[in-house]
This record gives sequence, structure tokens and C-alpha cells, in this order.
Amino acid sequence: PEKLAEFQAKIDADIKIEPKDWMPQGYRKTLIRQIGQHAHSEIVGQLPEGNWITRAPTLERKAILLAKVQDEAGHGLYLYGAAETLGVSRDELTEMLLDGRMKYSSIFNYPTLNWADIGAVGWLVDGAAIMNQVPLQRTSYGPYSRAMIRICKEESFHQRQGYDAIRKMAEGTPEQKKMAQDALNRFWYPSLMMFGPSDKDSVHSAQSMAWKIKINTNDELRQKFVDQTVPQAEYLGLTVPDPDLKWNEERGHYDFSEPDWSEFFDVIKGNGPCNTDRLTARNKAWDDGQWVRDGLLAHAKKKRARHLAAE
Amino acid sequence: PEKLAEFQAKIDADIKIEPKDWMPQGYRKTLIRQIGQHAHSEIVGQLPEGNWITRAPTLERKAILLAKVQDEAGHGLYLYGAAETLGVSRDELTEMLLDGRMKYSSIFNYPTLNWADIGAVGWLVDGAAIMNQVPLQRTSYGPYSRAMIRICKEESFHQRQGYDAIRKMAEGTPEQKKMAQDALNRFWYPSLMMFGPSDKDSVHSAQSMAWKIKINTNDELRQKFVDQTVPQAEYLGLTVPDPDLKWNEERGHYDFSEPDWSEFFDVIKGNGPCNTDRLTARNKAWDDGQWVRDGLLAHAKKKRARHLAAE
Amino acid sequence: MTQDEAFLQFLLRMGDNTLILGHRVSEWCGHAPVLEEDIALANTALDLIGQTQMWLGLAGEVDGGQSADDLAFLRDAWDFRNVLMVEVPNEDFGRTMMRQFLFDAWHSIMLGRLIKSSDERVAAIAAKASKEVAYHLERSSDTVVGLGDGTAESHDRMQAALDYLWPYVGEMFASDEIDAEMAKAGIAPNPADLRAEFDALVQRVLADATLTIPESEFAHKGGRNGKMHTEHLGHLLTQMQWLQRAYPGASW
Amino acid sequence: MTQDEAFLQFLLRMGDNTLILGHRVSEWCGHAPVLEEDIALANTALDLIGQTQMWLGLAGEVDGGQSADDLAFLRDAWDFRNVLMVEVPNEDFGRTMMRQFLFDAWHSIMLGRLIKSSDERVAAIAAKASKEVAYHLERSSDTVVGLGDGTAESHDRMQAALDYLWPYVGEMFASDEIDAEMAKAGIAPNPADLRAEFDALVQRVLADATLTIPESEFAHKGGRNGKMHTEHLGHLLTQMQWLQRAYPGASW
Repeated sequence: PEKLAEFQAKIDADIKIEPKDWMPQGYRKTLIRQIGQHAHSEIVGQLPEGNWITRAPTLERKAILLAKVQDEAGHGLYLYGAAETLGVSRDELTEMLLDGRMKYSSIFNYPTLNWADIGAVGWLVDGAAIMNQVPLQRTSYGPYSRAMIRICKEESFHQRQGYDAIRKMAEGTPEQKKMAQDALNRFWYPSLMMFGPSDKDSVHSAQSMAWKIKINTNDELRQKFVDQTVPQAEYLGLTVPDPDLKWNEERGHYDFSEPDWSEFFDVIKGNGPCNTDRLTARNKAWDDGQWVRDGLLAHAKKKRARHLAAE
Repeated sequence: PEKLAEFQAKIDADIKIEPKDWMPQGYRKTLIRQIGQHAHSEIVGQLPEGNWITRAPTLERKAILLAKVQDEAGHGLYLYGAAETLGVSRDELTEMLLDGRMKYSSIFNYPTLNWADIGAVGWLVDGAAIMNQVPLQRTSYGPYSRAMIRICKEESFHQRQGYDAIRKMAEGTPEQKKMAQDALNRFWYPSLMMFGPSDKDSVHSAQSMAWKIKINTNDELRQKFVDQTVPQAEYLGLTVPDPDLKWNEERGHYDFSEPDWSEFFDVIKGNGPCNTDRLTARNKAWDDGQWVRDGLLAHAKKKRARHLAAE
Repeated sequence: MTQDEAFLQFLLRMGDNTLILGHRVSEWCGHAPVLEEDIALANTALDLIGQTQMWLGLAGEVDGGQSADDLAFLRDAWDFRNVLMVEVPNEDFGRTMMRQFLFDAWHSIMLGRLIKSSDERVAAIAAKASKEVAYHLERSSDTVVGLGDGTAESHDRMQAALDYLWPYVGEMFASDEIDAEMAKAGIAPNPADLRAEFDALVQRVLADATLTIPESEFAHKGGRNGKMHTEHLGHLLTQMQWLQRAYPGASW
Repeated sequence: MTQDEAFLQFLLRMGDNTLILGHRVSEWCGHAPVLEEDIALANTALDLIGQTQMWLGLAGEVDGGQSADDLAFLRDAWDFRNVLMVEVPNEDFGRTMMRQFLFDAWHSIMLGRLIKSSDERVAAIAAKASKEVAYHLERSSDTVVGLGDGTAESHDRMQAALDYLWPYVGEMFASDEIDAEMAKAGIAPNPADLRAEFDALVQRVLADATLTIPESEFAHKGGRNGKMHTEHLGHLLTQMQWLQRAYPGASW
């Protein structure tokens, strides 16, 4: 308890917790879950965008999309690295993803169905992710905080690219504009869900906020996202699929409809449009790649042995 | 030797040899090879045409192509059936195809690269095949002869459909006409090769002709094919890719250039554009289907056992 | 929504189902586990494409003079109205045949009702198609039973196929305002009303196949109204529509 | 054939190689065996697409004002001039990396010569690309050695990949009148002249990988002059060109 008080004092004083520092089990466990899920989201998040790489309409768009998906894999690396400082290996985390013990962001269980979806993912999904992540640059755990700083920089670049891609569609031919609207229709509510259910319904929030693993409430962030995104949609000439959306002068915020939380819980349970396909794809990549990992490992050992023998 | 004379006398008198009749080992062996190769050709022949089923340009064309490929599988069935009357099972023959001990027609080692190829295959490849097969309706072995009668009827239907398909292309847009010409350029010489090397170079021909397993010489059939096909190409407004092709008034036939026989022997050795892919596809179908064949067999046995138990 | 608009949607739903499933089945051509199956699958695909020509042909008429080919080859994914089940990849032969069986079961019941449609054109198409589909159902039922009650491996594969496909079954019986409109006009039954007959049929065959129907009642949706397709449809269209897209206006 | 015509063909050969291989490599995205490989493959694809923009951009200039995108997305299979090797499907990671290694080896040697091209534009592209490709070669060599000299399984898979791909190697060194024209003008080397350096490099790496180079000298051909492609190219284009074909004239 003395240690615990000391620990909390450091956090309150905005001193970062580092891997070798003492920390409560709950703090460690919560962090592993949160960082791991975030890492998995980057990995699974490659799939919906990767779905359009082979169909990107220009060389430039193909290059941008490849670079983006590559960055996401890189974010996965940083985050697995941060999680490893807490004593869990990347392989352990991966196995928990593959057998369903750990989750990834539900947004990636929605399909990408037209090219404007790629813009929408950048604009809305990365937009919502950044909204979540920016405060986490100040999170109490050092390696996590530093990973988030690097990631946020790249993510905001992605978001601008996404907005640019959907703008091009919204300003394009009638079909392109229709694609952009269709993308917004399908991604709007799932994006709002990315902030999680209302904090009233969230069990862990208070402790996580005390530990500065979580900085803002879900509802705060969701409101901020709506306030930021609605004018952008208007600028694009697109209609947010919410008839009750309107500016509330008094609050200084937009009033908006809640997403269908039963859908949210359905998707979490595994019933999203793509849950099965996403996990199948990741399992297949892992299983098919076993011989590669084994081969490279065997070679590394041989090489080391030869090196030692030569000394 | 007495039996042998009797056997030859029956053949000379155009009496069909039937499965239970005595026959020389060489006759049986040659027939198994010939019928087996023919059956395999029907099976492997599904692949180059199947390659365009998912890309057929209209519903009608798709239906025609499906029906045709279905017929070819049917021909495979008849022929394997005929071979089975000689004491070799379909599975044995299949395994010999899959491990390379038996061949299939080399023409199917050429790729189908544009939609006009589908027409060209019907027109030229089926055309050459019919040229080979029509005389075989009179072949000495009863089951083979009867199979050929059924097959020839369907093949000539396919050939007309193929000609119609390429005619549509030749009369179409400039790009379509270019596709038709491109198809003719690629399939002309391989079609000529379908009749085999000149009889001068063929070891087995004399015996096979005495046995009426082979009715005409390769060169006779090739000439007949050229004579029939050149006017059709002219009618289509397409150019046969042979600068030396011309009508020989004296012979009453077209003079034409020999195909590049070194290419022919290269393809037979396994170096055609598609040999590896074709055999890989067939092996994959067979290996992937093992559990299906096993499952259906196991069920049939269970069913029979239940049936017996119920009696 | 006017009755004509609803009728068009109904026809697209019928025709897109057979078009997309026919395409999927045709992918097997030359790759089936046994020669007889190659023939049977090609035959099934052929029937489905033929039915597509009738349904989309009528849809094109109703829609003011488009051809069945225009509808098949020149619409993008969002305009398709097939159930999601027919879009999923073939995977192994087991999943292909299970999908076929589940679809055939619905299809045969649906067509049986459509024979009595108040619209004569619909009734005529249904009369022709239902004979073909009765045969499809017989075959796919036999195969599902044969493989379900075969070896341990074939049983497991068929169970996995059923588990994967079951969440796609519900959409075939989802009813919306279009279905209500069709039912009111006596053109087509309300899909929800077919469920009991479907369940009885499927339960009987799957019991013979020694397979267990999953308990979850969750159903994917979106295909019939075009609001949500699978990612697979777009890939399928790149192949199917290639020539028509690359060489617009040509005649084949 | 004029020198301009030959120059255009040369540029298409360079650009189509990187375009098609870049596409193939990009298919791995999200499916690689290790996260680091996902990143490396995406990076390779990205470089190749960037090089495509330069080569096809120059080709389009020479050809009278087409854009690199026009050339990439609006030509049909017969207009492509890449070697056949870059068309073959990825298959497993082993074949993908072996193909990459064989191509990188040729590519790095070729670019090394092109740096000294008499055409400044070619020299400039080569200078930029050769830095990237030196890194590709380093990586693919390491991987080929690591997997060839890894486990028994990884060794066998790499040997199978080499056996499959070897007949596609010869085409990279086939010389025709276009190459002669380019060599005469000092724009590009005669490919045949690169073979000795290639053989030395490849033999060294494959020896480290404990792999055996097949004896057959047979070489598939047809890609560089467009007379014969593989059946795979057409399927690749259905995906690659889909949007441009379906929505002609749109700006993305």
C-alpha cells in the first residue's frame, strides 16, 4: 500500500512509469489489454484497406494506400514493443488475438465496399482513432506514451490523406459522389461506436482515469469527434445519416443520435459483417507462415553456431 | 498366331472387336494409350476454356461455354468408360496422367489470352480434333468406335459454335477483330501440330493402321484441315500467319509451312507455356478432392451395410 | 414505393441470386473432386445462368428496356440485390455443396409458390426453373448427406461449412416493404412465411447427414436491399464484368 | 523500327516489369508470415510502383502525351511488355521471395548499367531506382539464404520455388532488335551481356542457400514482345484496372 501510494503520487505528478518501476498488477494487466488491443487493431486494420490495394484507381493512390498500410503495420510493431516491456511477448499476444481471447477494434469488422470507403476510413476511422489517441500521448506509462507520440504524428497525416481522397470523390462525377455518400452512410455510426459505450455503462473507466491510462471519457471524445466532423461533411457536400443531427447553440455542441448499441454488442460477440473473415485471414497468414518463421529461426541458429565454432 | 490371323481377318472384314474377344497385347496396349490420352485431353482441355468462364462477356456466351466444357467432361467419361473395357480403371489412368506417365494433347498447354481464343479453340482446336476423330468412328474396337460416334456429333456442334464466336469477333469492333487475329496467330501452328509429326517420323503408324486404330496418316489429315480452314479464315477476313501459304492448282491443295517441330517436342517434354500449371491444377483438384471421394465412398458402404442389416 | 418499383426489386433479387451463385459454381469448372461432380456443377451453373437470363430479362423490361446483360454486366456492387450467402467464396467442395443445399432448399420452396404468382410472366419462369431446382435440391441433399455421414474428416468439414453458412440463412426469410407489396399483389409470397417449410426440410436432411444446426439465430443482412454486401462481391464483379467494362458497346 | 519506337518499347518493358511485380507483391499486404515481412513487402511494392510512375511517365511522354496511369490502367494484356516471371502468382512466401530475388538480381545489374545511359532521363530514373533495388536485393538474398539454409521444409519449398521459376529466368536476358537498337544508341545495355554477372551473383547466393540451380536451359518467352503472356496476367488486370474501366474519365 505504501508502494501503491508512491505509485499514484508519481502519476499525479505526471512522472512517467517506466518498465522497471514497480506497478500494481491491475495497472499492468489493464495496460497489456489496452496496448495489445490497440496493436491488434493496427494489424487487423490492414485488411479492410488492403482489400482495395490491388484495385486502387491510380498509381499515386496505390502508393499512398500502400504507404499507409505499411505505417499501420509499423504502429503494430511499436505497440507490441511497448507491450513487451510489460512482460508479454508479441507471439503470446498474437495467439490471444488468433484464438479470440483478445479483441481488436470492432470498426475493422465492417467491409470496404467501394473506393470512397478508403477515403472514409482515413477521414472518419483514423479521425476517431486520433481523437482517442492524442490524449494518450500524455498517458502515464512511458513506453506507451512515447509510442503514441510517434503514432499520432503519422495518423494525422493519414487522416488528411483520407479526407483528401474522399474530397476528390465528393467533388467528382455523380457516381463518385454517390460512392462518397454511401461510404459516409455506412461508416458514420460505426465510427461513433469507436469511442465505446457511454461512460455511465463502463466499469473500468474510473480506475483507468485515475491511472491516466484513460484521459477523457468516451462521451467527451465522441462529442468532440462529431463537432469536428460535421462541418467537414458539410464542406464536402455530404449528408451525415442522422436526421436528428443539429447544432445546439446553448450547449455549443452538435446534438446527435446515439449509434445502435445492440449492433455494437453484436459485432463484439463476433457477429459483425467481417469478424469471421478477418480472423480467418489472420489465422491463415499465421499458419501458412509457420514454416517461414521456423526456417528463419533455424538459419539464425545455424549461423550463430557456425560463428561460435569459427571463433 | 492362329488367333492373330483370325483377329486380323475380323478387322479386315470390318467386324468390331468387343471387350470379351481375344486381342493381341499390343492392340490392347496401344488402344489403352490412345483412348486414355484422348480421355485425359478432354479433362485437361476443360482448363484453357474454363479460364474464361468467369469472364464470359454475356450470359449467353457464358451458358454456351459452360455447356461446352460440360460436354468435354462428358466425353472424358465415355472415353474412360471405353478404356475400362480394356481392363484399366479410371483411377489408374488418372494417376498416370497426374504423375506424368501418360500424356494429353499438347494443344492444351497453350494459354487462352483473350476472349477470341475461346472462339479459336472451338474453330481450330475442335476442328482439328474432329478431323482426327471422324475416321475413328470406324475404328476396329467397338466401345471406342461407339464413343467416337457420340463425341463427334457434339464436337461438330462445338466447332460451329466456336466459328460463330470468332466470326462475331472478326465482324466486331477493331479491337475485337484484333483479338480474333491475335488468337489465330497463336493457335494456327499449334493446331497443325495436333495431327502429330509427319508419318515418315512416326514409328507406330503402320501397325496402328493395320489394326484400324488409326485410319488416316497424319499428313493427310493435316492437309485436309488446312484445306478446310483457310477459306474459313478468308471468309472471316483474318490472315493465316503463314506467308508461304498458297493454293496449289496442280495438287488441288494448299501448300503451307510446317510448324516448328522443335517447339512441338519442347512442349511434349513439359516446356509448353502451361504444362506445369495444367498438371498442377489437375493434381490439386485430385488431392483436394480426396476427402470428398473418401467421404462419399464411406457413406455408400455404410448405406449398403444398413440396407443389408435391414433385410 | 410503387408496385412497379417493388416488382423490379423483387425481380433483381431473384435474378441476382441466380447470377451470383451461378458465377460462383462456375468457378469450379475443371477443378472438381470427381468427373461426375465437374459435370453436375457445370450443369447447375448452366441452369442458374439460364434462370438469370429470364429474371433479369424481365427486370430489364420492367425497368424500361435494359437487357439482362446490361443488368448483369454494368451494375456496380451496390446495385445488386442478392442475398449475401451466394457471394461467399467457394472455399472447399463441402462449403460449396452446403451453400448449394441451403440455397436450393429455399429456392425450391420459393419457386413452388411463385408458380402460382398472379403475374403470368413470373409464374412461367418459376414453372421452368422449379423443375431444374428440384433436381439441384435432390443432388445437393444427397451430397450433403453423403459427406456429412461419410468419414470423420468429411463430417467435420461439412459441419464447419454449416457453421460458417448458417448466419447467412436468415436473410433469405427477412421480409421488408418490398415483400409486403409483392405479397399484397399476389405476385410473390412473403419470405417469412416460407421459413417453417424450409426448417422442416433442412432439419430432415441435416439429421440424415448427422450434422448439428447451430443454435445462434443471428443473421447477416444487407444484400437484399443493397445496404451491405460482403467484400467478396466486388472482387467477383471485377472478373465477371471485365470484358463489358473494358470494351463498352461491343457486341459479343 | 525507328529508335523512338524502340525506346518506347524499352520503357514499357522497364515500367511493366515494376508495375506487375509491384502489384503481385502488394497482394501480400496484411497476409505475410511475420509483421516485419508485411512491412518489407509493402515497402518493396511501394518502391516498384514509384519506379513505374517514372518509367511509364517517360513512356507516355515519348508516346505523345499519355499519362503513366493511362498506360497502367487502360492497356489490355497484349500491350504489356513485362517478362513472364513477374506475372506468376505469389503462391507461398517462398516462391514470392525467390521470384523477388531473381528479379532483383537482374534489376540491380540492369539499373547499374542504365545509370550510364546516354539518355539523361533514363540515367536519372536508374540512379534513383538503383538505390532502392540494392536494398531489395540485399533483403531478398538474405531471405533466400535464410529459408534455403533453414529447416528441411523451408529448404524444400525454396528448391521447389527455384525449380518452378528457373524457366522464367532466361527471358530477362533474351535480346532482340529493340535491345540492339537501344545498345547501339547507348541508351541501354544488351540484356544478353548481363547474364554472366547475373549468373555469378545468383550462383553465389543460391550456394549459400544450399539450393541447386536446375540444369535445363529452357526459357519461356513472349512477355517482352507481347506475343505470349501467361493466363495469369489477364486475371491480374481485371483487378488492377477495374475502377478505371468501370468509371472511365473520372479523376481520382
